[in-house]
Amino acid sequence: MKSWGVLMSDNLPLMVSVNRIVQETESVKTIFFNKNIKAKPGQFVMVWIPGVDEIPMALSAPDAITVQEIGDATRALGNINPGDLIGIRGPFGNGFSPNGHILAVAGGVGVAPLLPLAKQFQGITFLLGARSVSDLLYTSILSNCTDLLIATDDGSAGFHGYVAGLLRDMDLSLYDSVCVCGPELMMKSVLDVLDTKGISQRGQFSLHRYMKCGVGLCGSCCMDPDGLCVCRDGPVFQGDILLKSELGKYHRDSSGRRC
Amino acid sequence: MKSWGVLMSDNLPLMVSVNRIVQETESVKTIFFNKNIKAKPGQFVMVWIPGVDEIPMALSAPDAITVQEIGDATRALGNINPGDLIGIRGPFGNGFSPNGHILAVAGGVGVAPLLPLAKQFQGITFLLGARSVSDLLYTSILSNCTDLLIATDDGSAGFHGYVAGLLRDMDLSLYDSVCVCGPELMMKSVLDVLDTKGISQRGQFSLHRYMKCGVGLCGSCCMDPDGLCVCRDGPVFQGDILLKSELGKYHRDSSGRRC
Amino acid sequence: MMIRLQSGPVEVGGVTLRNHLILAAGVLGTCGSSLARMLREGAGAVVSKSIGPEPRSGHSGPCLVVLEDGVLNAMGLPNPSREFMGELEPLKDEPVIVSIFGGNPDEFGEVASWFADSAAAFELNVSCPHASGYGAQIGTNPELVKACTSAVARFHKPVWVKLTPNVTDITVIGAAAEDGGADAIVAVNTVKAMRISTEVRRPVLGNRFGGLSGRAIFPIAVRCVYELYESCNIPVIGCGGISSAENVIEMMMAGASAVEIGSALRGNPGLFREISTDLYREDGISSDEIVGCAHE
Amino acid sequence: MMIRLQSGPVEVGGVTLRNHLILAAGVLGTCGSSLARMLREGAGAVVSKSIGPEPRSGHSGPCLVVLEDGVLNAMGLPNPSREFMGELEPLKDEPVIVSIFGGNPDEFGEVASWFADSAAAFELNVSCPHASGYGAQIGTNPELVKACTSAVARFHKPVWVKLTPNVTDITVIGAAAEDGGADAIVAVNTVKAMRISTEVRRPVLGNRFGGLSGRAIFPIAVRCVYELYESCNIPVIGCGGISSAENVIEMMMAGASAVEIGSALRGNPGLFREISTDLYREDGISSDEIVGCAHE
Ligand SMILES: Cc1cc2nc3c(=O)[nH]c(=O)nc-3n(C[C@H](O)[C@H](O)[C@H](O)COP(=O)(O)OP(=O)(O)OC[C@H]3O[C@@H](n4cnc5c(N)ncnc54)[C@H](O)[C@@H]3O)c2cc1C
Ligand SMILES: Cc1cc2nc3c(=O)[nH]c(=O)nc-3n(C[C@H](O)[C@H](O)[C@H](O)COP(=O)(O)OP(=O)(O)OC[C@H]3O[C@@H](n4cnc5c(N)ncnc54)[C@H](O)[C@@H]3O)c2cc1C
Ligand SMILES: Cc1cc2nc3c(=O)[nH]c(=O)nc-3n(C[C@H](O)[C@H](O)[C@H](O)COP(=O)(O)O)c2cc1C
Ligand SMILES: Cc1cc2nc3c(=O)[nH]c(=O)nc-3n(C[C@H](O)[C@H](O)[C@H](O)COP(=O)(O)O)c2cc1C
Ligand code: FES
Ligand code: FES
Repeated sequence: MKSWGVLMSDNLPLMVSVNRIVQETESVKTIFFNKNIKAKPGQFVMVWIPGVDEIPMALSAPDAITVQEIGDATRALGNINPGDLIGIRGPFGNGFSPNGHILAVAGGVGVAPLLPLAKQFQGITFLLGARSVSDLLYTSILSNCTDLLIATDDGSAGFHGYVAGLLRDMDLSLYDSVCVCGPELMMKSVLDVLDTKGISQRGQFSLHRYMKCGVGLCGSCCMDPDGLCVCRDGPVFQGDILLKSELGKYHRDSSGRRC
Repeated sequence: MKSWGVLMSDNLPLMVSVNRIVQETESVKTIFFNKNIKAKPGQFVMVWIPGVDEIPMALSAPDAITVQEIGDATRALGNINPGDLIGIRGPFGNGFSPNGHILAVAGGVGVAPLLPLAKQFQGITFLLGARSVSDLLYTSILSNCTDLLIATDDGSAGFHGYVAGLLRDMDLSLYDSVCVCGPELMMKSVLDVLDTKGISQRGQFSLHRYMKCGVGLCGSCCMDPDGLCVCRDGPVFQGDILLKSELGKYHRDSSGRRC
Repeated sequence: MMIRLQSGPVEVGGVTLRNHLILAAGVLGTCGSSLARMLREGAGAVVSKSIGPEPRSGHSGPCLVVLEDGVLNAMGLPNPSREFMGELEPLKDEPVIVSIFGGNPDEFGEVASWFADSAAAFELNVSCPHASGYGAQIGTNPELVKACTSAVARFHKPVWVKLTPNVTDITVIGAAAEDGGADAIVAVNTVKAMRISTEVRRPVLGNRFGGLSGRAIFPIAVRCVYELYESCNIPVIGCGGISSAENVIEMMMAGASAVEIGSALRGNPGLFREISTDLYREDGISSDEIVGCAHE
Repeated sequence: MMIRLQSGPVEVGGVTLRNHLILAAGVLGTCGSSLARMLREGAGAVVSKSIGPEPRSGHSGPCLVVLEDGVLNAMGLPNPSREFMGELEPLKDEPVIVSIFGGNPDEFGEVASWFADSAAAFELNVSCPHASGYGAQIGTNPELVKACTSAVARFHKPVWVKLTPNVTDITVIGAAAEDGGADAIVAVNTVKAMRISTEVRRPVLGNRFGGLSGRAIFPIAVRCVYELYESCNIPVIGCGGISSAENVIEMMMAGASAVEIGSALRGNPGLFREISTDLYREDGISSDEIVGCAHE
C-alpha cells in the first residue's frame, strides 16, 4: 500500500521525464526518457502526451520511443522538450517470440520494435527498407549488431525497390523466424512472399491498429474474422493466422468504421 | 480471484455448519462446527447468528465455541440445531502470549479461551472457579492436561470462595505468566492480588467489552484512559496496563454510554 | 455447499440466452467478429458497443486506466453508427443485443430502426456517466427514460434499459423504464469517478471524468439490483464487478435473472467458459430457485 | 518528483488543524479516550462519532465486514447522545470536531446546543446511507440540508457539512450547505452498497444495506471533491479511501484543503504518523500551491 516509489499506486500512467531528443530523419525522432521500461522486443506502451492524447508506441529501447510525425499526437511528441513529462502505460501485448535463425524485416518507423530484437539476439539478418536514403533509421547501430541489408524505394541506397522485392530473391529456408514491422501494405507483401514460399507460419508480424485501451477491453483494435485483439492477442501475429485476415484489406478508424 | 474454496472471497463471514452441541451446565453449551479456525489461544471470533445478531466469542477449540446464555444472541445460539449455519469472522485480537511457568485462572465461561491454552502448553497450573459444582466447566479435560485447582463460591467443590481468594495464598513467584479470564469483577480481584504481590505485569487478562466491528474501526470497545481497542489491541492486556484503566469501574454499552 | 445451476438456455427479458452470462456493452463489442468470438468463448449472449445517431471518435486519451481493483474509463461512446449494421450481418440468429443511445427519444427511435431486423433485443444506454448530452444525462431523468423506452418499444423487439447507479434513487428510474415498456432492467453502468496524476497535476483521463467498473463496484451493483428487484416487476439483469461463479450466484440472490460481465474479461477472454465450468451442472438447480432469494 | 508539504498548523473551514490529516467521523470516535489517542498518534484534528438526539444502540450485527478492497458497514449510528458531553471534558482546547445528526433542523439545533462550548466545530452528518430518517435521507434534499445547516450555524461555531455521494448531483447539495452558512464541505460519506452471503442466502449486514468505504471508493471520492471544488466557494475536505501521502496529494489536487481518514486505520492506528512522515518536510511547499491545481 505504501507506494512513493517509481511506479504510482495502481496502474496510473508512469510519468517519465524526457532526457534527450534525437532527430533521426526529417519526420522521425527518438525520444529518450529517464526510466527504463522492462519489456520484450515487440511489446508496446501507451504514451500519454498530457493535454493531447494517448497513442500506442513500440519501445525502441527500454528508455526510448521512435516517433514518426503523422498527426496531432505524434506532432505533439515531435514538439516535446527535454524535461517535459509523458505518461507510459504498459508494456502491453505479446512481443516477438523468435527462435533459431532470425530474419528481421523493417519498413520505415517499423524498425522501432525490431531494434531491441537486433540488440538482444546475435547474428540476425536485418532487411531495412525506406523511401529514400534520408529516411533510413538506425543504420549505424544495425550495421554493428546485425547482418544489414538495405532497400530504398528510390534506389538512393542499397537494393532499389521494396524490401519485399529483396526478400523474394533470398533463400528464406535459412531462417526459422521472420520478424516484420512496417507499413501495412509492406507487411502484406512480405506475407505474400512467405506464403508463396510456403513458410507463412514462420512470419511474425507486428501490426498497427487504432487503439484506445491497450488492454483488450474496448474492442477498437479487433480484427476480422476471428475477433483477435491486436493489443492483447498481438500486436505480433504469426503469418498463417493473418493470411485469412483483414490485413492489407481494411482496418477500422477511431469510430470503428472500416476504412 | 477464483474462490470456490472453504473461505468465501473477501472476508465475508465464513459459514460453518453446527455438528454437535454439548450441554455443559444448565446455561452453558459447547457448539462444535464443521471447520477448524486457526487461531492463537485467546483470540476471538465474531459469531453471526443469521437473522439475530453477531457477537464476540472465544474459540474453546479450533472448531468450537462455549456459550453462556445471557441475552438474545446467546439464547439464539442456545437454541441452535445440528446442521444450522453460523457465520465466523476472524480470528481477531492478540491472544495470550505466555512464557515460562503458566498459571491459568478462569471464572465461569471465562474458561473458554483458556482451554486451548491448557491443551497447548504442558504443566499449567489451572485455577477453575464457578458459583457451584454444577457450574464448573471442562473439569475432566482440564484435570487430564493441567494441574487443576477448583474453587466454588458455595464450597460445593474445591476451595470455598472466589478464585482470587485461592490465589492470595499461593506462592505466585513460581509463575512467569498468569493468564486470566472471567467476569470483570473476578478479574479485577485477581489483578489486585497480583498488584499487591508486585507482579501485575505478569498478568494477562482477556477482557470482555461490547463489540461491533471486531477490527478496530467502530470504537465501541475502546477503554479509558488510553483509548485502547479491546478488539484489536486486546482482548488480552497485561495487568500493569490495566491497573490505571476503567477495568472494574465501568464499561460502555451498545450506545457508548458508560455503565 | 456450492450452488450449481442447471445448464442450458434460459429466457430473460424476451431473449433466449444460451446461459446466464452476457457480454456487457462496450467491451469487445465494436466489431461483429469480436462479438462472435465472445459467443464462441461461451457467452450466453452478447451486447454490442453502444451505437448512436452519428459516428463518434470518442474522447481523446487516455481513455482507460486499470486500477488495482477496478477499471476507470471514459471512451466517449466511439461508434460507427449506422455502419454497424454491416458488422451484424454474419451474426444473424445469434443472441446479439444491440446497445443504442441518443440525445432524445427520436434519436433512440432512429437508431433502433436500423437494427429492428438484426437485433435480438435493444439495450438502451441511458447511463454512460461521461458523454455529455447522452447516457446518464438522460438516465437521471425519469420522464426522458420513459419516453426513450417507449420510442424503442414500438419496434416490437425486447427492450432492456441499462441504468446508472449515479442517482439518488435508482428505483425511480427503474419504474420509469418499466412504465415506458421495458422488458428488463440492466443494473448497472459504471460509477462516475476520477483519478489524478499527481506528477502532471491533471486528471488521467482525457475526458477528466470517467466511469469506475470492476471489482470495486460489485457491492454497489449488488445493492442496486437488490433495490430494483423489490421495486420492479420486470426482470433485472445484474452488471458490475462480476468475475466469478460465486459473484454470479450472489447477484442472482440479490435479484438478477442473468448477469453481464465486462471488466473481468481483461486479460482473460476465456472467462465465460471458466465461470460456466464452475457454475453449471447437468443436474444443477434452476436459477428460479435462487433469483431474489436474499429478500425472504 | 514527490511533492512534500510544509509541516505545521493549517486553518481550514474555521478550525486550526495541527496538520491536514483528520480522523473521519465514526471511526474510533465514541470515547474521548480514543479521540485523544488519535491526536497523540498524529491526527491533525479528530471528528467524533455522529451524536444524535437520543441514545441509539445501532443495528444488529454483523455491522461491518472487511472486503478485499474496502469496508462495508451499517453501524446504525450507535451513540450515547447527550452523555457524550462527558467524553469531551478531557479534550478541552483540542481540535475536536463534533459530528451530529438529527431528523430535522430542530434536532440538529438541539444536539448542537449541547456541544456549543466544547466543539471546535460541528460536522453535520447528512450522509449516512443506512439509518432511516437520518443521514442521507436529509442529505439528498437540498432544502433540508440548507435548513439543518442554518439551524447549527447560529451557534457561531464553524459548521462543516458532510455529503453523501449517493445523489444525482452532489454540487446541488454542496450549494445548499453553502447557502445555509456552512464553513466547509466534507466529501464524502460511504457509498450505499450490499453484500450477500450465498450460503445463508441473505445480506451479510444486519441492516441489509450498508455503506462502502476504503480503497474501492477513492476514485469516486476524488470525483466528488473535484466537482465540488468547481461549484463551491467554501473549502472542501476530502474523504474516502485515503491511505497514503500520495492519496492525500491527489485529493488536494482535486480540490481538498484537508482530508479525513477512516477505514485505512484498520490494523494500523499509527497511520497518521506514517502519512505525516511521508508528506511533510520543514522546507515543503504550502498546500495552497496544489489545492485544486488539477483544474487548470
Ligand atoms: C502497437 C503499435 C505500435 C506502434 N509503434 C509506433 C512507433 O514505434 N512509432 C511510431 O511513430 N508509430 C507507431 N505506431 C503508430 C502510432 O500509434 C500512430 O502513428 C499514432 O497513433 C498516430 O496518432 P496521431 O494523433 O499522431 O495521428 P492521427 O491524428 O491519429 O492520425 C493522422 C493520420 O494518420 C493516419 N494514421 C494513423 N495511424 C497510422 C498508422 N499506423 N500508419 C499510417 N497512417 C496512420 C490516420 O488515419 C490519419 O489520417 C504504433 C501503433 C501501434 C498500434
Ligand atoms: C473477546 C470476547 C470473548 C467472549 N467470549 C465468550 C465466550 O467464549 N463465551 C460466552 O458465552 N461469552 C463470551 N463473550 C461474551 C459474549 O460476547 C456476550 O455474552 C454476548 O455478546 C451477549 O450477547 P446477547 O445478545 O446474548 O446478550 P445481550 O442482549 O447483548 O446482553 C444481555 C445482558 O447481559 C449483559 N451482558 C452483555 N455482555 C455481558 C458480559 N460479557 N458479561 C456480563 N454481562 C453481559 C448485558 O449488559 C445485558 O444486560 C465474549 C465477549 C468478548 C468481548
Ligand atoms: C471499456 C468500457 C467500455 C464501455 N462501454 C459501454 C457502452 O458503450 N455502453 C454501455 O452501456 N456501457 C458501457 N460500459 C459499461 C459496461 O457495460 C458495464 O456496465 C460496466 O463496466 C460494469 O460492469 P463490469 O464491472 O463487469 O465491467 C463500458 C465499460 C468499459 C470498461
Ligand atoms: C465503521 C464506520 C463508522 C462510521 N460512522 C460514521 C458516522 O458516525 N458519521 C459519519 O458521518 N460518517 C461515518 N462513517 C463514514 C466515514 O466517516 C467516512 O466518510 C467513510 O468511511 C469514507 O472514508 P474512508 O474510506 O477513509 O473510511 C463511518 C465509517 C465507518 C467505516
Ligand atoms: S485497444 Fe482496446 S481492445 Fe485493444
Ligand atoms: S469492536 Fe469496533 S473497534 Fe473494537
